[in-house]
Amino acid sequence: MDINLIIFSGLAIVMIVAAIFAVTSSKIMRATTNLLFVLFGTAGLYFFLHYTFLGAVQITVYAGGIVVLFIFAVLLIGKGSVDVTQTSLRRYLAGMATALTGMILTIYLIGNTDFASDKFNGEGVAIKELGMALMGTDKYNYILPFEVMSVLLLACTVGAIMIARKK
Amino acid sequence: MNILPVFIIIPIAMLLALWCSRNIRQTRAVMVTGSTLLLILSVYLTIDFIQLRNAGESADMLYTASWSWYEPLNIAFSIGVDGISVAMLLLSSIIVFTGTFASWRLQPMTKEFFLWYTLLSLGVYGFFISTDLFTMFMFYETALIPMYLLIGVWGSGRKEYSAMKLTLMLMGGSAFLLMGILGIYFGSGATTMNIHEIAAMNAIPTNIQYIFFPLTFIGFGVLGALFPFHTWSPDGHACAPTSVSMLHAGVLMKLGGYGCFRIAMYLLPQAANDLAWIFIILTTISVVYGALSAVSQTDLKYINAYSSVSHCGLVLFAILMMTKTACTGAILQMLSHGLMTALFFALIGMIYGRTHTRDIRKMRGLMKIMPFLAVGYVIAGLANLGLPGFSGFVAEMTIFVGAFSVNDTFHRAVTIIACTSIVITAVYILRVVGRILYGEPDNDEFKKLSDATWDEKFTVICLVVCVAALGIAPMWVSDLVGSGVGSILSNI
Amino acid sequence: MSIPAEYMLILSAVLFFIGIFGFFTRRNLVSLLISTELMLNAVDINFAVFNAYCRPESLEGYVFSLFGIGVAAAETAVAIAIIINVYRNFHSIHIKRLRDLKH
Amino acid sequence: MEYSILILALPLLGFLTLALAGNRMSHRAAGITGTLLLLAVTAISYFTAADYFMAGRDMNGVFAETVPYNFKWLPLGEGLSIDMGISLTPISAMMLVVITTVSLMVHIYSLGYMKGERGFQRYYAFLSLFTFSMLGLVVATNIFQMYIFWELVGVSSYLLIGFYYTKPEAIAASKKAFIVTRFADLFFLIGILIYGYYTGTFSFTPSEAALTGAATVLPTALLLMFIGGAGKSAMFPLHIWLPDAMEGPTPVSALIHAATMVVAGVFLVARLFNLFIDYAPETLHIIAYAGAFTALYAAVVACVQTDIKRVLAFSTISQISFMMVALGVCTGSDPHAGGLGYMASMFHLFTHAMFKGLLFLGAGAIIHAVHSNEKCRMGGLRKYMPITHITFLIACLAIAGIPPFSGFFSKDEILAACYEFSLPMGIFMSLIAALTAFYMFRLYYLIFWGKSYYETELARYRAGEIEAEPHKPHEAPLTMTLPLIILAAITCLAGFIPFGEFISSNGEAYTIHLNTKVAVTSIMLALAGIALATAMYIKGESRITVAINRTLRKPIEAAYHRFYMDEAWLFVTKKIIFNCISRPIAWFDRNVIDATFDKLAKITHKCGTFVRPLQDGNVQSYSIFFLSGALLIILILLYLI
Repeated sequence: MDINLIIFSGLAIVMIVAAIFAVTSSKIMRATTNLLFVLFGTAGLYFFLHYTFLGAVQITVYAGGIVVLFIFAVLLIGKGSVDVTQTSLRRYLAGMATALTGMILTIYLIGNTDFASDKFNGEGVAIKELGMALMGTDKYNYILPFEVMSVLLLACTVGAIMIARKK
Repeated sequence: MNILPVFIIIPIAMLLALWCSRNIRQTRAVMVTGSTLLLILSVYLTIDFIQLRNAGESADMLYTASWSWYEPLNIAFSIGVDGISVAMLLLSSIIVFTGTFASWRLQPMTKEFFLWYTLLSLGVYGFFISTDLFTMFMFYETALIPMYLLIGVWGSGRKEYSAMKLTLMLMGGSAFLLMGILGIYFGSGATTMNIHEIAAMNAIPTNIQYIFFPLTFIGFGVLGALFPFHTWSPDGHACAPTSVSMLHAGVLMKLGGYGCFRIAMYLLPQAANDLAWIFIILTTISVVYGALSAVSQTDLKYINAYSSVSHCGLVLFAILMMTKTACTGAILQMLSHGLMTALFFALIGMIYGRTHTRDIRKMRGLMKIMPFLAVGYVIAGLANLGLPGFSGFVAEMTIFVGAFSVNDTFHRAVTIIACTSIVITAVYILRVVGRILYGEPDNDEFKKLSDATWDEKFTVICLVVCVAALGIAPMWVSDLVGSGVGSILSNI
Repeated sequence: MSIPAEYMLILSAVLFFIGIFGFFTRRNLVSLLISTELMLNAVDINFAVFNAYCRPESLEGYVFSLFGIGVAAAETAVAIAIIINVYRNFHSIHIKRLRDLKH
Repeated sequence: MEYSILILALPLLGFLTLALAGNRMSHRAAGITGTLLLLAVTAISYFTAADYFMAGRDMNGVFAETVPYNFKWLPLGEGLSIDMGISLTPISAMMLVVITTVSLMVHIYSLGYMKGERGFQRYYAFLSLFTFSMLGLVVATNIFQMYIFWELVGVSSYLLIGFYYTKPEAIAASKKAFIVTRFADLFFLIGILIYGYYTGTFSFTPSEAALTGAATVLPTALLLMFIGGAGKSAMFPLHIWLPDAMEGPTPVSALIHAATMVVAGVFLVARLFNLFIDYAPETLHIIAYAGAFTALYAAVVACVQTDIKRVLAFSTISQISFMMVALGVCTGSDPHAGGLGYMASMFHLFTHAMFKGLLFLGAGAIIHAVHSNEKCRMGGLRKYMPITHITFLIACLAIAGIPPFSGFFSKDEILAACYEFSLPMGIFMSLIAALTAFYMFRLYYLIFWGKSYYETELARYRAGEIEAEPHKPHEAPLTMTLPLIILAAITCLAGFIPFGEFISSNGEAYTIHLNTKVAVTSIMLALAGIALATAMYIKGESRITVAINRTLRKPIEAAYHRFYMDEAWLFVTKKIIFNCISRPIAWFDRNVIDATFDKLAKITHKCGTFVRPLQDGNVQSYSIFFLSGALLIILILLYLI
């Protein structure tokens, strides 16, 4: 058995369990922590793909930034951070059923589809290449989205401040 | 120059002018000018039409024209009139004209009232001049919708309920109608929505006709107060303001009969022949049932509404007999009922405006208090129960003679049953007259009430003159509609 | 020897539907946000996986994931700002109480 | 005879003038306008009749039908059309004379009788309308025109009976009259429809071929038309409106319920006589039996009524039935062989119109004098009202059938016709004639003889038993007595008119000859009736009367209540039709049909309420539905692919 597969399986199990805890835990702090595990796991997956830069971004932005935001939010909210009332059983079951159906269906589809996914070369992406692509103006270059992203982030920052600001 | 579009242009101009009018004087001026113009126009049209016919114009439809306005679905604004539509246009003009005077003192929001009122008449005129299925349906809807607001806002009693009920039931009818129209259009495989061209093709398969004839007939029949789809009529009429009742009973209910004849029967002839018996039974029930219900009502407007059910039932009844005489009678009955009911509702409105009750048990001796209105009421009553010399008699007799000439036991039997309505009509009319007009006035408050004002007198006199004119000289109308009826019947 | 792409895809699908389940059943705004993050994350994984396995020579999936992370960050920032504000006004972030916008 | 249009035009003009401008006229002006117009109409009618009869017989020895006017009023397609016009036949000429004469008398009489009444102008307007419609009825060129005017007659009588519109009884009576006759008219209409369809025309005289084709349905059609006639002519059981109609002003009763409207049914049958004889002799006999029964019924009821106008009303019913019987007993169209009844009937119609008009007008004068209809307020009036007394007596003798008054001659012909038909019928009718003499003289004695109510009251007043001085009866003014005198004169002389010269069943001249046996019998019976009445009532109610009253209390009570016919009708109309049909239908309409639609609306509303939670604004729910939907679609697609 391939060592990669074993690591992957371990990672997958951790991620799934953490995700389940993340959505079922009644304490938000715990949920956030579990989310953090999932995010780390995702970064691990990126490493598997040799997308190291992506993995790094995942860890810094997601795990480092977003989760911190969550934690701040939870701290600020305080007692509201406990999800006291559980949803009604009916909706619980409905949600469960829908999600399971969807999941099974998707897995079924994935299993039955030929993605022509045999071109994996394990080389990853060179940072230079990535930098050229992000800043380039040619075909398959992403200067415009990149700039739009930056504007968006700016807008979000300003917006978040505006919203959260006390009157 | 085709003058028919003027029937649309004038109401639109009126709408604009009303929109701009600043006070009640201007509003009234616009209404009087507009409705007078319409009246003059329809009188001119009638005369011109008769002259053209006398000059030998033998086409089914005169003044025809067509403008395409939505090519992909072959929808066109095609217009044209035959004797029936001319008569109906004349009727509408008279009612719109008198209705204006009947709501002379209407408060509040006079301008808005007249806006909707004009929109309603726009729909009516448009319906009568159109020869295109879709355009007809569009105008039909235009005529129905303002009804909701007119009753719901300016009505009395349980107005919201009644307005809602009326609108819903009529809209239900429209839904059937729309299905019917689509069925006709697609069933015939036509590349036009013009009814005459569809009729000329005569290409609708019989089994499709069987489905869509009932739909179309019921669709229009709801408006024509076909049993058992008539229950909007009592409530709707009872709550509607005077001129709306007039217009509704006088003209709008005629749209039903007209549509049944012009669309349902004309375009779906085989089904009409084969399925007529079902509707004959229903209409016979309408006729007798409406009259019997009227006997035990205590609200003046309910009595009249049920009476309308009975009389409009007679219209549909006659149409279904499919003889020329009966159908001519049906058109005469539409005219006659339109005028008489308008007169009745006008009078009831005027009486109600004074006594603030329509309960016949609470009124007595009005003859002494308001002689003009009372005499008008007696005349309307006598006209309604078919007194010779008024229009009702002519129409009913034509219908009965025509219906009786269908030579089989079923038709004979239903004709005789329908005949009994003339006795029942006498009962409920005389009951009301005896109850509220005769006797000594016993309510002291009523003794102070005044008689009709000039505008009310004008309304009543206009209508009485029309009713009497139609009753004394029916031959010209009968000739006028005869040709139209003939050409439609030849297709059935 | 690499892991088959399907495994990755299945993993991401499972994560996605867990996120969906959470979104359906949780009653707390922050929990909803967490579920959303899970779903976004699953999507990012898919982008990366498809890029790596199907078209390794190009960068679309990669860049998309990158942007996805950026957008997620922005969205979370705004969302949390809103949540805090809501909490300040309602003293709760329980969605059942937040019905003022409905009417 | 183009001028004959004036016969219809003038009364109509009178009606329109008085109806539209009446309120601006003084009473006097209105009355005089109406009367003068009618005078002109009367003159023209007389002239027309004279002209018609003077024109002489045609080659067949009959007075041919003359049609000065006829135009198509309303074409009905398929060859049928309703025509309007003026047609003169012997009987319509005769009717013109009768109607205008009686109407003129009533017009003049009303000048005095109605003086000072509220709505005087309206009264004259209605009289003109009535005269117009009645004249239109008799000159009708076809059955449909007749029906049209028939309806107009109904309406104008409705208006006249309900003239005192503040009196509840008058309102009820007018309503009843209209509805009952309308009910009968329904049958008339159906009869006309059948007739029109099968013969292809509304004419009174369709072609031979058309008649042969319609021979099978003619009896039905004619019977139905007769029912219509029975309604107007107050035949049992449709007679109930007539006694009540006495609520109208008395001159109106004289005009409508004695001389004109009520004979419309007789006129109808007479106008259709040829059809009856040729195609439906059986129907004629039905008419005869119906008439005979009505005659008996009405005569019996008349014997015990206390309201003098009611007595006259029932006497009218009885006399009309005589005319009907006379028509009904005809078996052929030759007056010498079975057709005598036709002439007799018309003759009786003529004489009866005069003397019954006289009786009613006399009764009006009496009521005018004592201000009551009840016999107990009368008695001994002969001293106070000599002219009325004499004229009333003449009329009573005429109706009782005493020569030389007109009633004798006409009634004798009727009885002769009855004997010709069958002996039982003859005897039956003779007995009713005797009964007629009895009740008329009972009435006469009760009014003019016996103890005077006025004197009794006066005595009591003098003795201080009552406060108010009683009103002294007085003779009527000249406007009222003049018509009485004229009618009395006609009644005395009319019997000697050679009526058969003008009118007979086949149109040929027929010389009236008295059948001695019948005449003697009927005179004896009439005298016996009068003698009995004299014995019983000359001094008020004698001991015999009281004794009879006591022994026959139950039957008399029943007869007084007209054998409960009104109650029976009331039961049918009120209880059955109104309460058991109309009410339930109204209820059904509100609570079943309407409720169904309301329920539909409610169900729609319920459905709306049911699906409303799906749109509750909860994003979670939305998303569940969204996802489920999407999954469903995917599943379906998968299944399809």
